[in-house]
Amino acid sequence: MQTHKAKRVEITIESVMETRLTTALIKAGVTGFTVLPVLGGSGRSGQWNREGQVSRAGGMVSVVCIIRPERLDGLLDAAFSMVDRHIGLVTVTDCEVLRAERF
Amino acid sequence: MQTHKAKRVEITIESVMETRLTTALIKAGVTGFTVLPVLGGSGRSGQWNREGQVSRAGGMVSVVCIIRPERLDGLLDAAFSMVDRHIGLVTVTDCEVLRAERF
Amino acid sequence: MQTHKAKRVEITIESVMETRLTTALIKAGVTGFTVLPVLGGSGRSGQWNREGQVSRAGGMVSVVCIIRPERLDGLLDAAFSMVDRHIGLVTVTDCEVLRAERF
Amino acid sequence: MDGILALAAENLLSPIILFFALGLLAAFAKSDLSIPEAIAKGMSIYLLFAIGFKGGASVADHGIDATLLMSLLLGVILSFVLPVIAFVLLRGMSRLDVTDAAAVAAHYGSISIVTFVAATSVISSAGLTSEGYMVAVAAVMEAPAILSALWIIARYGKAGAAMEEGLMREILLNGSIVLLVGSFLIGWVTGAEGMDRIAPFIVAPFQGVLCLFLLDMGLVAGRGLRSARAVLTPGLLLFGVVMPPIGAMLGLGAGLMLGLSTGGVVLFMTLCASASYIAVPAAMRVALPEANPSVYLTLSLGVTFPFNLTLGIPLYLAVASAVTGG
Amino acid sequence: MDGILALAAENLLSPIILFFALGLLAAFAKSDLSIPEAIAKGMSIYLLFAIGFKGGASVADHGIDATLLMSLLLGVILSFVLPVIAFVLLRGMSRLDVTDAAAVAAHYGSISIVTFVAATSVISSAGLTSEGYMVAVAAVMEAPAILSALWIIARYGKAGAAMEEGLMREILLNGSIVLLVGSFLIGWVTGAEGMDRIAPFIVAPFQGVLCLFLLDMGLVAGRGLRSARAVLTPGLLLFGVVMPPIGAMLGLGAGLMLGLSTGGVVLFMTLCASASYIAVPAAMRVALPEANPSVYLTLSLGVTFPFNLTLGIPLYLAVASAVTGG
Amino acid sequence: MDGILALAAENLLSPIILFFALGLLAAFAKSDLSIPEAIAKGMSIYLLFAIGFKGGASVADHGIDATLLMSLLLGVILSFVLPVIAFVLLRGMSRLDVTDAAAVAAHYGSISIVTFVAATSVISSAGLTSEGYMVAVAAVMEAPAILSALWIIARYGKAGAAMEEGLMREILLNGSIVLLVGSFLIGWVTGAEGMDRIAPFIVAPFQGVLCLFLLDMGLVAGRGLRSARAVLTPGLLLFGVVMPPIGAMLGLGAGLMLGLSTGGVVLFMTLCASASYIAVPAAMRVALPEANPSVYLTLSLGVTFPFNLTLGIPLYLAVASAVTGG
Ligand SMILES: Nc1ncnc2c1ncn2[C@@H]1O[C@H](COP(=O)(O)O)[C@@H](O)[C@H]1O
Ligand SMILES: Nc1ncnc2c1ncn2[C@@H]1O[C@H](COP(=O)(O)O)[C@@H](O)[C@H]1O
Ligand SMILES: Nc1ncnc2c1ncn2[C@@H]1O[C@H](COP(=O)(O)O)[C@@H](O)[C@H]1O
Ligand code: NA
Ligand code: NA
Ligand code: NA
Repeated sequence: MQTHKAKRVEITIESVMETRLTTALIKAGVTGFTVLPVLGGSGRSGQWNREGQVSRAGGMVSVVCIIRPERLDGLLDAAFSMVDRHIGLVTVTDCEVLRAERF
Repeated sequence: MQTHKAKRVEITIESVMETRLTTALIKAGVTGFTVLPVLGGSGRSGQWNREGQVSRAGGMVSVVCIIRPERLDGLLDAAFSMVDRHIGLVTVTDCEVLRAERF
Repeated sequence: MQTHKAKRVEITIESVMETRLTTALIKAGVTGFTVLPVLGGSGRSGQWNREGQVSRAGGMVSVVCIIRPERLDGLLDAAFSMVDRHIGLVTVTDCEVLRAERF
Repeated sequence: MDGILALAAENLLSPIILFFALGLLAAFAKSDLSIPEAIAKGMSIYLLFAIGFKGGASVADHGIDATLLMSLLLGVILSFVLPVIAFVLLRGMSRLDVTDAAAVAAHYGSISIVTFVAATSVISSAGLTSEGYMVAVAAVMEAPAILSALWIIARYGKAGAAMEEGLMREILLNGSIVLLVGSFLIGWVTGAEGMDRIAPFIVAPFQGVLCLFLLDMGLVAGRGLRSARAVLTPGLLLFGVVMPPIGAMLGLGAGLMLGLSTGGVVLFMTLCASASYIAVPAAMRVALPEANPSVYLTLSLGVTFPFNLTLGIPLYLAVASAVTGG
Repeated sequence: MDGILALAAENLLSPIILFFALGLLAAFAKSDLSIPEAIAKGMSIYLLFAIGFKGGASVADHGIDATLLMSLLLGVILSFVLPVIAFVLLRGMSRLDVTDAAAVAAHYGSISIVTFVAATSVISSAGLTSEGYMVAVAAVMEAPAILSALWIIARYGKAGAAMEEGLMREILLNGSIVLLVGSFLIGWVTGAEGMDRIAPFIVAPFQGVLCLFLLDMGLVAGRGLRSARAVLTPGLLLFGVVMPPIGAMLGLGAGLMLGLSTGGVVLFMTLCASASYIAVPAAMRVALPEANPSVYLTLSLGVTFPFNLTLGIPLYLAVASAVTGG
Repeated sequence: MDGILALAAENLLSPIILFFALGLLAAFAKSDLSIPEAIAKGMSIYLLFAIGFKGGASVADHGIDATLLMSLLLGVILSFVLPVIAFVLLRGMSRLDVTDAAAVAAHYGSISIVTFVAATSVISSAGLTSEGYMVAVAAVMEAPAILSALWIIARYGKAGAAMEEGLMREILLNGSIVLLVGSFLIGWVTGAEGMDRIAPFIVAPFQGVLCLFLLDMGLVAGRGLRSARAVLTPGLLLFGVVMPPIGAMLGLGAGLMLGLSTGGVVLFMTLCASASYIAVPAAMRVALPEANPSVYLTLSLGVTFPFNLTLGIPLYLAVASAVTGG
């Protein structure tokens, strides 16, 4: 089956920033993304867990974005401007996709 | 530690199609898969969010499948026949696994 | 934008082992991880589904860990000692990260 | 006429309508108010459980009515027929293609159980009762419309809309139907004694849960309307408020033919007037993935549901009262 | 004998049993009916909270019984002893290896709090009361069986089943025990006054919530049975319905020795007869990951739980009534 | 003095406090007891819905009070002023930098609706009533403190704390405020009739739900304290128990000036004394991501919330009773 090279960008960020991030991504020309829930985690700012958050402020989500390689830089700039002051993580992986016309 | 080359296939698809997809995967000889929840997303058919679905029809899941490289084509054919008419996304990444005898 | 090579390790394991795994990871020098929920799956020990678990024993989670390549072996040893007797899956993918100073 | 207006006004100021309106407003204002998915699903399970059980217990109480079977049969027939009327109207009033029009038609042949619940609450406020088995009529009216729509497509549309193997079984055994019918039968079997045991759970707090549930419905409908208003052409909008009274007229005829109580007639009218937004959309995603979900969801949930809730039900009640003299 | 049958029949037609059966049927018929995980967990929290608090309030009301401590002690001893009996039976009746047999045995030494709740509901329907502290007995019987099973393995099985550091603490402080015991103590401390405040939440709606909870249990048990029926050899199946009455007989002896009320004896019998499917499976996944979960879960949840719910509890009630003359 | 102690003791032995303590203990003991996130959010929706509706219905019942508007105004002013006091204290008592101190200050100017709910429950146990519109006062006091804190930073801190576009709207329309105010208005509009319909849902089970909710709060506060005790310097700890009474004194002044009932004065004191842990932390993560969340969450949820719940509220009640002679 015919596949096409693409980049898979995964941005883990505080829930409270989700809308701001996705708005920035759309502005940066991203055509789609998928948001995954995150149960908990650990990092420099300590360990946390979704069960046991009273606050909307707690919690993170993971935003996955598949894009053509040539659009990577624009996306990373947009993502970086978000995670810069905030807690968050950005990873990029090479991948292949079916139906490249969709990206 | 000894690792082995494999492919990580991630299929994001409407929840209502989940059982059909996994049945097709099993028929295509897949030995295992993992289903992850999806909170929301955006694409050509607009933006959506899990909280705020009355309908079973709403919502998507992400099915992750680790397979030996030589089985990739069979799996992609099975996956493609599912996402063809439906909303959905298929990505393939190279990865390494421990305990290759399990795949 | 400047990115840095890293490894993305994904360990799918029974929920009941989550704390033991993350404790082992921290002991192995991992500086952070993210825990994702898993809805269901299928493997050699059969098919299962989160809705329809009475038991805490049921259910799995997926622990994602981004590390510098040189730390991979220590992490895999720690992970392997956990999944060895237990149900579980370990995959490793190459990736790039922003802000490498954090890992 | 005055009576209708008074009735409509009273209905509009009931807590359930006001909470629905609060949800709509919060969605339009882009508030982040939301009910967790699990809680919303939990409340809908509660409502189905309660309404089913109460229906069954009421049948146990009043005995089987000779018209029970006839009501079920008429319900099935109407669910088959309504999509055809809806399809014809849609092709005339809008520019939807055959697939989209058939998909929308399926929704209007089927029913909305929450609209039904709201109607039971309105008729009981008006001091009326109804036949307990109307719950069973609601259940049998869920699925036939889907078959109708697929038949329409097979007849007028492109090929490829064949009924997928297993889909019919899936529709008939979907969770809502199983829970509603199961609770109905259990309520019937255990009767007054069973009712005594669980009444504090399913009777007293019912209205309160319904308020919260409608708050969520308002949020969902409002968000849907906001993001999908582009699909709402004037023709479609008109269809969304014209089709319910047409359905209701057929329901009125059926109810009178069966000799139902005034309350029962109102419920039959409401069933025919309401449009599905749970079972049918799911079936359409499987059987007709080409049909555009924002069209059918926006119409049934964003237009017809609020219409029935606010104006429709009081109207049906007024008409039924006038006609039956009840 | 007639009395037992009448009792069993009446029990079989109670809403809680019928909803359990509805869940089983829906699962067998592959309906997609399901209760969200969070709601199911929420209901189990409610049940533990309510049953614990009511037990404590009842102790506050009736005063501390001289037999309280003795009951706790006997409970612990029985939880240690029952796995040994179960293990011997299993090795005789089935072809399970030492590890699997010990894992199953641990489940039968421990208890199922939902079975206990169902029994309290049956005895109160029969007009009986029971000692409030039976809730505390239930709590102390959860864990010892796990130690027993690990000892069996250390003695008869391969090495490697050492008690992992921290596991015992985890078992003793698992959420269910903490909530049950905590609510019991708070009910005790706040007594009738506390009860007055929260009775409308924990008493009146209790039976209704229990119905929904058992619906979920039926769904889960049914899905488990469907996917794991292969592991159910005739020998295992037999064990699943023979072990409960054996346990119940020991519980009867203990209850009589302690001089408990008829209701209390029934509850003690039920505790001994029931098998865990929450705390013990979790502990087994950590301590004995080699043991096959589908064996122990299918047996305790798919066979013994329904057996106790439908036939077991009325049987224990009949026997206890006959023996105590209550 | 004796009266205060008796009151505090009685309060400490009420079920809601004991369940909060159970949660704290379970967290300290590292039990895995937890309430699913969706259930916790569901319960907080229930509490806001109930408290808002009851407040509105009570306003409908007693008529609009001339002091309603003045109360709202004073609430807004206090919410603006309190952060300044808190900021000055913090800079004196602790070594927090300007950003962290301003972030903490914002929490203490805003309010905790659960503390408010607990106070209504204490005053009603004491046989007192209060002005229904205190709920509205609570709502208007949520947001101003955030502006205050941002102003402090703009004045004394580094640049970069500009109010992000859209944030103010987000704060004013956050789910809690919309639900609370919406329910209040609906309660007001539907009055006694609406209340009759949903009272069995929002009145009778209220205390029971509050117990479970406080159990969860105890778990969360306990886990927060365990993992963040390092940030709690003696100075901060002292601030966490000294600031509430200071706030309460201002609230007392306001309440007396307005001529509120004794119950109303207690509620005003409680609002001023309580610190936000839902709305403000979320706003701070957006507006001041540099501020350390473990400092402000640990202080408001781990120190001030338990202080108010156990000692603070009875103290405010005693003082208000003494001063108003109520
Ligand atoms: N190395 C890592 N691998 C995976 N996730 C991480 C890693 N570091 C941080 N995270 C995630 O990012 C969140 C915030 O990290 P931090 O800013 O370091 O506290 C953590 O709670 C984790 O969910
Ligand atoms: N480029 C993308 N990257 C990640 N997820 C995507 C992307 N495009 C679409 N999706 C996901 O697939 C769903 C359907 O996409 P579409 O069919 O384009 O509407 C979206 O709601 C997203 O969850
Ligand atoms: N090939 C695979 N790809 C993705 N996930 C898998 C795979 N095999 C197993 N899993 C996951 O690991 C769990 C346990 O696998 P197993 O030990 O083979 O029963 C399954 O329930 C799946 O969630
Ligand atoms: Na209809
Ligand atoms: Na037992
Ligand atoms: Na305050």
